[in-house]
Amino acid sequence: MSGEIIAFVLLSAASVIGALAMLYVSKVVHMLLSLVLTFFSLAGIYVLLSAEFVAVVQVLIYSGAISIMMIFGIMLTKHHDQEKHPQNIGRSLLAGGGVIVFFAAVYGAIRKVPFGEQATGLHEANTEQIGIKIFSYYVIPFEVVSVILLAALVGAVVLAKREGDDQS
Amino acid sequence: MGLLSLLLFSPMIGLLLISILTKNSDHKSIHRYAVLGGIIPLVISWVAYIQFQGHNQLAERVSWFSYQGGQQSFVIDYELALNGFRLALILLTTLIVMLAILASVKQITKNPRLFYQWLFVLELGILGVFASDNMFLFFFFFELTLIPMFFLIGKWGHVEREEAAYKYVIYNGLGSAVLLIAIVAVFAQAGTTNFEAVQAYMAQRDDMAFQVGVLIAFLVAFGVKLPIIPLHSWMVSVHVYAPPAVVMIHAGVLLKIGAYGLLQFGSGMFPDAFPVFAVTIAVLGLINLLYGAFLALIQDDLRKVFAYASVSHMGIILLGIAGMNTAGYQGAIFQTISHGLISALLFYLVGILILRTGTTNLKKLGGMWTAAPVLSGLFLTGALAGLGLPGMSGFVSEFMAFVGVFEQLPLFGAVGVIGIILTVVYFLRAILNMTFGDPRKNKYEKMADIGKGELFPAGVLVAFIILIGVYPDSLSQLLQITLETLVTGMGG
Amino acid sequence: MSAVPAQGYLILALILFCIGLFGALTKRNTIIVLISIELMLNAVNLNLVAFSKYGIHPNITGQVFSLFSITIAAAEAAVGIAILLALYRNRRSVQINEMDTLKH
Amino acid sequence: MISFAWLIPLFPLISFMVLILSGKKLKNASGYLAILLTGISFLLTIGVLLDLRTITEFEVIWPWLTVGEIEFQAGALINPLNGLMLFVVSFVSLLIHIYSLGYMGEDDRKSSYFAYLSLFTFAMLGLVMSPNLLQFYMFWELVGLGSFLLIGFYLYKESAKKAARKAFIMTRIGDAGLLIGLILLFWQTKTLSFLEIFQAIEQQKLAPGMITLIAILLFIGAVGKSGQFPLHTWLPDAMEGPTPVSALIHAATMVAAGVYLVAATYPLFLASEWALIIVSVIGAFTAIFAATIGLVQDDLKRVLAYSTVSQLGYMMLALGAGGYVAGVFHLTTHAFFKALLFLAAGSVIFALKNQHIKQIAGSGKHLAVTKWTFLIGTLAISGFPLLSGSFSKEAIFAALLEDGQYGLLAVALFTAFLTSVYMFRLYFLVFHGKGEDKPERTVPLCMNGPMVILAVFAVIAGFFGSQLADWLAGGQGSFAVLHHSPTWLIFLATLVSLGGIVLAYYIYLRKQINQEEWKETFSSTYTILYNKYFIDEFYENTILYSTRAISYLIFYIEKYVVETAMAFVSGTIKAIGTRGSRLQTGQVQTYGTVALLGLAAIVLFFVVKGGYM
Repeated sequence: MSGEIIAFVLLSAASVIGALAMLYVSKVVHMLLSLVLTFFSLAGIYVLLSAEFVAVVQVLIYSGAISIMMIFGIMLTKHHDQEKHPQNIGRSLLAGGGVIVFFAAVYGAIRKVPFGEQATGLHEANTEQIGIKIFSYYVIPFEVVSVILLAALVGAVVLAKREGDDQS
Repeated sequence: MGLLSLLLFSPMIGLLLISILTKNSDHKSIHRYAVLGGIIPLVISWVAYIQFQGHNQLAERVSWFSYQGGQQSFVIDYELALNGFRLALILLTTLIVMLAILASVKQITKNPRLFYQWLFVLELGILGVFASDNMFLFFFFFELTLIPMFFLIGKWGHVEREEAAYKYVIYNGLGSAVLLIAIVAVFAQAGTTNFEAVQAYMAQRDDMAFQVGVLIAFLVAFGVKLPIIPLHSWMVSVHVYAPPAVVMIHAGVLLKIGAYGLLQFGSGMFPDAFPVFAVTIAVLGLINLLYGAFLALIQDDLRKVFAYASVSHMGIILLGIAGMNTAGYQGAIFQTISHGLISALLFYLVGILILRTGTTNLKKLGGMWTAAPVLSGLFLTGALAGLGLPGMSGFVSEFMAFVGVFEQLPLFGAVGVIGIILTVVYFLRAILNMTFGDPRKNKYEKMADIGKGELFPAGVLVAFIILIGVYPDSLSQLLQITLETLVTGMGG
Repeated sequence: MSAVPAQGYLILALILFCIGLFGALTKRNTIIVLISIELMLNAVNLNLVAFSKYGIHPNITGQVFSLFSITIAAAEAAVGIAILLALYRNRRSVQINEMDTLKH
Repeated sequence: MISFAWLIPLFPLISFMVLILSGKKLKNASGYLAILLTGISFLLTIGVLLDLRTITEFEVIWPWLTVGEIEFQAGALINPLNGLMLFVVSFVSLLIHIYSLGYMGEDDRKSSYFAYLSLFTFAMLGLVMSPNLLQFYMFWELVGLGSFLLIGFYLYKESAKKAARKAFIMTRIGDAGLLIGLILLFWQTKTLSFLEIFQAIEQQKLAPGMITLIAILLFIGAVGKSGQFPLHTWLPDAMEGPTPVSALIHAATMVAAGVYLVAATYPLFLASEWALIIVSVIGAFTAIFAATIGLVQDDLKRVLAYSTVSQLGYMMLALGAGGYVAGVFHLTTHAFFKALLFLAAGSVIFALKNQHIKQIAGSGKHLAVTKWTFLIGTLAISGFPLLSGSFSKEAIFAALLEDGQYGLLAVALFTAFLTSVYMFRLYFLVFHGKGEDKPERTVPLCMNGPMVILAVFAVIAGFFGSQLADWLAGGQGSFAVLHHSPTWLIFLATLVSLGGIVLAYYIYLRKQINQEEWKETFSSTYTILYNKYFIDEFYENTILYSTRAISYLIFYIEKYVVETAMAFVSGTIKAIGTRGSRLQTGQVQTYGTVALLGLAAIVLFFVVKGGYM
């Protein structure tokens, strides 16, 4: 059993546990924190997949920015909120059933998918490779994404602004 | 864009013309534009008629999409084609819509702009139904007629208009659902929806059970439209509560989609299986004929009398179809056209009557002839045409339908002739009660007769009714080739 | 070198996606719903990255796209939170089952 | 000239169209226009008749309606029978147009009247020259339309409305039989042309049973049109129309169309023994049945109407007994004297404004021309020797004797006796008596003229019997034979006729036999006769009642069964709607769940089926 497998097992266990904890803890903040665990372990898995840059971005954006933002969201709203068990049990059962069917079907599919050889050169100068790809081949998508980010920024500001602020 | 597409989409011109006007523009100009918009399809349809006379065919085809599924390819194209029957129905449509617009000029005062917009959409739908050469387009346009009618009934009708509109939509919606299932079933089998291609496929596949099953579905779907008893109650309420101008189109053209569909889908696509239904259709036809006639006998509302008269007349179409021979089919087609003209005439007159008296209750009307001889005379003319007086179109169609049904099912024909007697009874009862009798009993003693301008549409309809009645070959020449294909497809 | 099969990563991604989906459909706090969606996006990213290494044509493009997707996710989270705040100001609640304006 | 025969009906048609389209603008000119155009038709007819002496048969046809390989045709067929009918129709019609000029002089719907009259003339002329049964049927119906319009001419009268409707419906019942018959015939012979049908019958292409069936069905049509029992009730009611109309339509022409139908399709009837028997029995029964009713009626026109019914029965009787010529002969003579009687009655009504014979009570004697012409008509119809009626009746008796129908012969003789009784009752009551009422108007020349002309024809028409037989034989062949009676039969017929006159004389003029006493003694018989055997009431209570009952039955089916089904359908749909709208919670998560379930279902389907189909 190589170290990679051990690492994979540990990291994936952590991420699944984090996700499941999100489902079953009762305090909203705890849910959020358990997901942060998931995000971190996913970053680790990215490293296993020779995607160091993505792993770092994952930590920065998910575990950092988004989680912080969510926490702000919770703080600004009802931060003492407790998630009781969902009252709409029927719907939960339905959703659960649907999810299980979906899971089973896709699982079956995954088992059948044939895979080729794994890439070898990805971890060498990973960031550089990504940079070259983005700034040569994917320039336009990159620019479009920047525009979207800008739009999202402006939109978020406008939406979050108090309505009375227009006058002042 | 070919002539057919031009014809098909010509109501859009009217629609655009009306839409350009603002909401506040005065009713007069709206009506004027609507009349203009109605003339355009009329003219184009006659151009198509002349073209058709030259070549005896008129078709258009644009590939739309196709895909592979298994070993079969599935094709749906934009296909328009005319044959004599369709052309006759298209001419009828453009004429009656035009006349309905003329009738609306006085009768529609509430938001005429929207009214005409819906009317043109309706015309587009009807033209599409009759011009399309495959089931897919047919269904598309078939559905397209549903929505405008709903609003035309629900918004501009009388008394229980909304109830009537909902009945209309529920029944026809269910009918369409059945139709769609059948169409999809055929499409999945044949991989095409083109009428001729499906016929060729079915002839070569020779799967009787499937064909019979699909035919039952078609019978139900078009039975709603025609309507076949007991699926008729929506139609009666539409006749009674829709505005007369709309009923002109409804009774004049829309009901004909049922007859057209039965012929085109039944005998046009399943010539081998269709004769299985001869007796069924004959029985249904008889029931329609007698049921409608008996009910028309005791109605107190003129519009109800005419509504049940329509039910009864549809029975003759069914009887003709049940004949499963040239004479029967031709009778059914003639009856389609003829009943279109006659019911348009009758409801046009009903519209005028409502303008004068505000009622169609036979108990309140009487002795009208003294005050309004021309209107009464026209009512009588319409009734006589309806009861199949020779020299008018109704007789020719009834005669041929009966000739057709007598070949194989003489007993049904003989019973059906009883219906003809009843037709006389109820038509005369209604019309004579209204027009004859003591003028002092007439509460509307001072009612104005039909005006000069109003005379024109009625005159046109009467002229066509008499033309077909006196010289039926004018219409039957147009139909011969169509009939040949319909009948020879059935193996003689 | 590695013995972890590609399927392992995909199944992990699938598990996370399903948990996210379930959370998004059943959780009552809007913020948690939002974050469940983030979890689903993360699962997708994992797929992308896994394919970038084990796909039929292993390629760096997978990683590039996961970057794009993370960016969009961030933007989405930001707008989501903004909407949430605006909503909270109006309704004093973040309970998703109280938000049924679609019905009316 | 004969090749233009098809033009004959067109002139009245033009007249009709001009008059109906011009409305009331033409006023008095309308009558003259109609007379002019009918006159042209009459002249053409004369021309055609002259040609017919050499050409016995002429047919011109055009395609009218193509049905696949079948072609229905329209056109004109002129043979001796048709030529004779053309003459009778156009001649009587012309005279009645002229007469109407006076009779309808003051009516402000005069142009409508003449329009209808022209329409009728057109239809009747078209009818008698039809080359095939289809065209025959069409004009047959159009004739009915003309009759309907004219009966209902006084449309403000409730009774006119009812009479018109009744006439149309009753004849339509007969027409239904005719229609069935002709369609059956069509499928048997693949043609409707008279000539081809006769050929087919000659070649014995039809099964005997089928021939009988078809003949009976055609006869039902004739029964309806000619007012034979049991469809006779419309004819007396039809007297609601203006009197000239009664003369033209309900005496001379249209009602004779039924007889003409039997005559025109005579080979068909000859081929079936049963059909002939039915025709003669119905004819005989109608003849005596109507005659008995005619005995007691008090309305001038109604008596004449029942007399018409009775005489038509005679004609049918003759045809049924193989007396082809006798039937047609009686049709012709009857057209003249019955038209004459009606016109004379019209003059009485015109002048006295009264048509109840007991109220008139002899006031008719102030109208000299009317009185004498009416007397001639009465004598003719009673079979007074040497007048037309005696010849044609005698031909009928002869035919019956020849055929060996002794029972029917007895009935016919007794009917002849009754005929002269009720006709002279009419004559004595109207023209002899106190006569207190002075005429309000004088009868103008345009009314007297036609009456005199008809009177002349009523006298002389009888002498042409054998010429008529030769004439008809030219076209039809073997069966056109005029039977001659043995002397004893002529003697008997004359005796019967005179006996009737004498009896009427003693009862109504000399009053030696008290009719009131008779009324007392046979009160129940009198009531039955006066009420026309309660046939109308019988129909009212059986057919009409049951029709209405069926209607209401269906009405309740409609109301409860169909409407319930309707309510069920719309209820189901509404229920689905309500249920469905509960899904519409407005909660995004629910929608998401439903979407997920859909996705799961599709994915599952794919997994299980391994793809589409």
